[in-house]
Amino acid sequence: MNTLLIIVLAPLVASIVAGLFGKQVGRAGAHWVCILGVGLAFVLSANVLYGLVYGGNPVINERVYTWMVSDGLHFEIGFLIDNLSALMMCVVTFVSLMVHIYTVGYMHEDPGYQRFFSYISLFTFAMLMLVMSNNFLQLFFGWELVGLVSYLLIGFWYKKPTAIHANLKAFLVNRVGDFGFLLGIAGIAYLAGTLDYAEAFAQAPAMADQQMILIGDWSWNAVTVICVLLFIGAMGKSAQVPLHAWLPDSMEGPTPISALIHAATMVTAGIFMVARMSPMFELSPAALSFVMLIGATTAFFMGLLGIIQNDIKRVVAYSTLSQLGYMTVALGASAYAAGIFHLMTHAFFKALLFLAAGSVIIAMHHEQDIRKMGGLKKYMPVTYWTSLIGSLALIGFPGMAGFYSKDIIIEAVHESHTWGASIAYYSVLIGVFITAFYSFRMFFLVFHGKERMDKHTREHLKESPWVVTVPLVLLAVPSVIIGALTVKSVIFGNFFDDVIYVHPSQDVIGVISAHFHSVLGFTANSFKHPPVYLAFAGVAAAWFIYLKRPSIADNMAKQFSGLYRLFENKYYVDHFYEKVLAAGSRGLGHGFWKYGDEAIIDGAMVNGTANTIGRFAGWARKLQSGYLYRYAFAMVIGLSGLMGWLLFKS
Amino acid sequence: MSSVPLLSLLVWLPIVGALVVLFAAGRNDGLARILSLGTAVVVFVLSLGLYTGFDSSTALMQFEEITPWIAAFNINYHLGVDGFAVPLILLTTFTTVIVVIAGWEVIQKNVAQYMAAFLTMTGLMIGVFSALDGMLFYVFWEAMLIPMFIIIGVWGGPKRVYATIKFFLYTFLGSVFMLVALIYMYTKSGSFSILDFHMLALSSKEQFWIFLAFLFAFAVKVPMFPVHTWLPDAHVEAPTGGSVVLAAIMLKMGGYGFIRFSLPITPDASAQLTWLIIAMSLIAVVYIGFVALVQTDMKKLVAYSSIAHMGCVRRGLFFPFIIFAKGATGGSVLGIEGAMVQMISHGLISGAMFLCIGVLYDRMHSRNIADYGGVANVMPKFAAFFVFFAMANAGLPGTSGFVGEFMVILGAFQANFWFAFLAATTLILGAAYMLWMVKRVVYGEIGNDNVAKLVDINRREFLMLAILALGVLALGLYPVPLTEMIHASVDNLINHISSSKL
Amino acid sequence: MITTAIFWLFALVLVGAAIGVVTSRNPVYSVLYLVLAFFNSAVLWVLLEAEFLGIVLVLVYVGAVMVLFLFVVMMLDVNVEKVKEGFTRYMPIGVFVALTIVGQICYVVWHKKMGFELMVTPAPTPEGYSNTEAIGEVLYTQYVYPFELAAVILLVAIVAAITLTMRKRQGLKVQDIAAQVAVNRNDRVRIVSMDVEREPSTDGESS
Amino acid sequence: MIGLSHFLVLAAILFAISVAGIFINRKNLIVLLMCIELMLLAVNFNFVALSRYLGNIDGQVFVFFILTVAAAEAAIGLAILVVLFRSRRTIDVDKLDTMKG
Repeated sequence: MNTLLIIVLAPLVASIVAGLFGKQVGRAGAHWVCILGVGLAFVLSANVLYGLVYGGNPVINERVYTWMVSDGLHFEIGFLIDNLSALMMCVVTFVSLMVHIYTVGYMHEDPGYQRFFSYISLFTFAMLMLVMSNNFLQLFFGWELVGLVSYLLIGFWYKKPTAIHANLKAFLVNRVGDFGFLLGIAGIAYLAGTLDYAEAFAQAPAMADQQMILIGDWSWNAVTVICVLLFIGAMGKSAQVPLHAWLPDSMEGPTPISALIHAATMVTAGIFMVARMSPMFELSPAALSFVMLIGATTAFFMGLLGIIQNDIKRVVAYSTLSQLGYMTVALGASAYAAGIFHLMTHAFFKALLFLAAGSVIIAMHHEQDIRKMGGLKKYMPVTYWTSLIGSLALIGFPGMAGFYSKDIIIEAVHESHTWGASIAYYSVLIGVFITAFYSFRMFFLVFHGKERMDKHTREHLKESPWVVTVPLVLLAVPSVIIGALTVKSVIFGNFFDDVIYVHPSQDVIGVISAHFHSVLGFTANSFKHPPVYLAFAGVAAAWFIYLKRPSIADNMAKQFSGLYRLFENKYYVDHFYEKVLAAGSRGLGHGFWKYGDEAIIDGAMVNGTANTIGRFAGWARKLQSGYLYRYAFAMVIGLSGLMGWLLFKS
Repeated sequence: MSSVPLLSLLVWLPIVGALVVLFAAGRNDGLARILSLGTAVVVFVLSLGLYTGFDSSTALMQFEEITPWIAAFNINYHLGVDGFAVPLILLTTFTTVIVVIAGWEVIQKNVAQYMAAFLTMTGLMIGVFSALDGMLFYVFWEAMLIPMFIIIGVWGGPKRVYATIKFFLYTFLGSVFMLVALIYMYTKSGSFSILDFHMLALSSKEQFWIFLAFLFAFAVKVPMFPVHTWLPDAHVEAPTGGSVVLAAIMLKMGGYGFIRFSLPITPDASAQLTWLIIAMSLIAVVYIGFVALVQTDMKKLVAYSSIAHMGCVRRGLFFPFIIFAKGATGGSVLGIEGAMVQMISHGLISGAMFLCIGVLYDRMHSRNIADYGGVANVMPKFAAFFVFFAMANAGLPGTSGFVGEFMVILGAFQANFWFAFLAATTLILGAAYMLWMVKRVVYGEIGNDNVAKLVDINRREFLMLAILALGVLALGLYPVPLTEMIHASVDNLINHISSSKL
Repeated sequence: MITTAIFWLFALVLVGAAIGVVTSRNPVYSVLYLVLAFFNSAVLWVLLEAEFLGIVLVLVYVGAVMVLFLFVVMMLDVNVEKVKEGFTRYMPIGVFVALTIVGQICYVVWHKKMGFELMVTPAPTPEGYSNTEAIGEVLYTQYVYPFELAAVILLVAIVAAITLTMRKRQGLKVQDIAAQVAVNRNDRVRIVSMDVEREPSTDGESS
Repeated sequence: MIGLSHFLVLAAILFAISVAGIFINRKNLIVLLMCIELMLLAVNFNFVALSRYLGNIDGQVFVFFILTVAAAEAAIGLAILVVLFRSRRTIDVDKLDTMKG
């Protein structure tokens, strides 16, 4: 228990020290305290995982303190440490530690150095709270807190208009997701009467029969409603279509952030959450289909956009979107383990790619346009080789980390019978080609070919300092081996047996594992299936178009100008959000304010009453003409009227 | 219970203090400030006695004091508190300290009078929260308007006359109906005691009209759509301290009124008219949210956000009736407790927001969002607080703003999915208008030369914002002390209102 | 039957005179019509055996008040032509209201019959009965305080009328007796201390 | 036979004529004052007649007081009129609207 508290609190304390006492501890003090804090968390997390997997330690499910009790509902802060959360803890703290070290080099000239360290340590804390939670309340806490840190970090360079636009957008889009998520939690509290995972899941089968009346007599299966709501939260955080728009923009933040938050950890929170909720999702095929279709859409269409991006970070960002789509597809196919596995491998190689991109950006003096790069291979060997490893891992080159996870997902979707599985299968299959194409397009444009940068930049090109390259190398290692090393136990072993519940009829992993004999055999076997060839084809196509015959690219852009424009404008989704939703809200607000509040309520009702009284008084004032005889008339007429009334009354 | 008449002391000490400040230090500004701060702190410390001496296991009134006042009409000077009143009284005394600190250097004109007005108001507001006699309540309720009227009217902005008159007429109109209801119930029961009113048997028609009369009074205070328009005007024109008290405490009176009067006295009418309140508050969430989005004046924006947040309080208080109508009770406690927590939390957060805007206004003399930009460059400490409170206002978990809203949404889901759905849109809208403002005010390049000349907050400002920030965090991370205190009272109230009076 | 004849005669003249008051173009004629109306009324009052009031009406009203009216009318130079402007314009409403009132009262008197028809004409008072004495007996006993009050009202009216109309003309030389009486020595004599003049030799005796 | 009703109706006619007079005369304050006198006369008529028919002398005392007050009123009214004329050179009722609210 104390170990767990230290894991969580070490980054928090480090964050507070760096944030509130940044001036006192200085720059070096700030980064040391944060690195130590996160390092401690990593070491202890690794220990916890080791203890669970090899030491035979029992699953921990403990309460730290009771946050509140109301209406019989216990709101608690507590930890649930099983294989899933321990794995996540290790991934989070490891990537975070790498990013911390990398940041020392990447940010060393920035005036907000301490602030930055404080933020990323705070993020580590929040992410740990999220993954270690044993109840929905704390999950939501962590969920929102990572959103907050993400907001702060995207807007880290708060003078940049694009950055502060992006962070607002990110937060709001995430809020839309959180909106669904919160409703989902409320639904669980309603149906299960508890917010504790274990208790809620225990009641899940009972909930499966309940209906929830939405409008009139139109009722839905309660679990489906809740799962869809929860998944909306995941869509926000994990940037699934249509709540994906914030992620490419979030690249306005510093590169370490893109690596840590917007590639490796935070965006995968949605995947983690769905995997965590597997006992609920399994009960609702409709929700699973929904998940799978959303994932397939994201995987395919966002990958396409990666092809035409010219900003080095955006290419990686779109590939992240696409890979998140893969994970989501896996969840939809009930292959939760595959999703989590891909999450883990992706965390390593995507962080690696981002950090490598950052390294390139440092060398290029913060130039991010790949059209102005080229031939960097000879200047930056470490970055080159690590990037190559990252890219190969990403496209699923046999033997690399990404290969196993991605291949299993594709297999799983192939085996799945969930409604929509065939569409998803073709989406992810073509997605492999696209992934390979854009990854190597970027790779070739950056590291090979003509040197298109200006002279001044070229003269200053050099390999990044060790604080940058060491994390690259440290991340490259797992990017290569982690897949082969762990695939057997994580996917085909019993690693997730106690954590993830899969309905026997949907157990696609079980189907695949029937064919699994050894890692080597699996690798060899993959050559019988199309994905590997598609990946090679993608690389070859990229090589041909961008290195061999660069003119083809331009021709194609002209040939398919309509399509090109569609891609360039990101399917006009951002336009829709900005022009229709944002502007519409403002217009609506303006209308309500000017017409509702000012014209109707204040104008007609409030001041209107006052004016009516004033007008009436003005009219009555005229009676007070000052002519005595008129008063006399009034009296006389009144008198005769009164008399008449008295007379005729009886 | 205790031999010291603590409540009387809390009510009258600030008023006596105000008189002392007024007469002893009428011309000496420094002395006036110190005396006021002293009084405020003493009152706050005394009010802590309520917390320590409070027995949270019972819903009975505590610290009761009763003396005949106007014997002919059976009107008593009857004070007492339960779990609903104590947190609000603590909030009041706490806010007073903050307000006195906030006005320290800012107010240069008639300092003693300014401070005296606030102290008087504190006493009267504590009176409202602790009165158990209908007539006494009414007297405090009305008297409280006077200092506020003076504060806005004397130390307010350029359009203060319009704002004060609007404020006064709105609230006064509402409370006149309340008086009628009180007198009617007196004729029925022969007593003005609120506790007797609770037990008073009323026919459904009587309840209907009494409920409407109270609704008028409280809806204006809360303020409920569509009688909310006085609030933005009053806020904009009020001095910072006035805005803080207005937002932090005065708005809570409406909520408190619902809890103390409407719900227990007319449970059947409340159930009957719940749809109205809920509909209005749901309209308010969306409507007010959109209106807040386009405000160009920071204070107006926060004022509108206050309206939206108080809408959450109303929902929390009234949707239990929908749950009762389904024959269940689960979730109703969440609603009412959530409403209470939301009131306290909103007191802290909106107060802090207004203080932040006050800090900017003191330096630039503008509340216009367009006049700012890039404040973070020159005022980093301030920016941190500003972003923090904006986030708290948008209901970020870990801050107090989340707790109440969370409870209410959780409870509302048990009443009806769509209530929860619409209520939860506040998550999006609240974040949208707060953060858009943050973006335009705090972030970006330095907007203009005036911004470039800004200096960061001084120690006094840091102190008051830090205290509030700690309060907001503490309540967000560990709300148990608060919820424990109101538990018994909520249970009692639920018991009371879930059974029909007919 | 003679009383009937008298009543009708004087009543008709009275009504005619009243119409004359409101319709004549010249205010002087109006006043004279009014005088006529008062005379007729006085006769009718005598018919009702209110001799004292009849006499008082003639003496006080015709003798004093109407003369006052006449004075004022003649004193003020009123443009006769303009005075009657709008006469016809307001005629219809005037006549309408008048007829309404008459109709209403007639309705009360004749239609509703509030017991008026039962009031038979009382017998004439016996010989030696003095109406004046009867009034005096009540007036100085039962109504003595109102009587005093009436006297005060008259006094106030006199004072008021005088104050209102009194005019202080500028430049008029008037003795202010109060000021004369209130004078004291210091207002008139001033003692000045001054130095003794030099040149004693030529002073006094030489002239 | 002349009865009470004759006198009452006569008084009513007098009263109505004076009311009409007030309506009709817009330009001359003096005529208005005279109309008021006429009205009082009509009222007095009622008092006298009823006093006679009810055999109660109090009515006549009342008339006596009315005459007193009417005289006072006429005196003051005329005085005001004179002052008014002096300051405004007119007694046109339509121009006397300084009391306008």
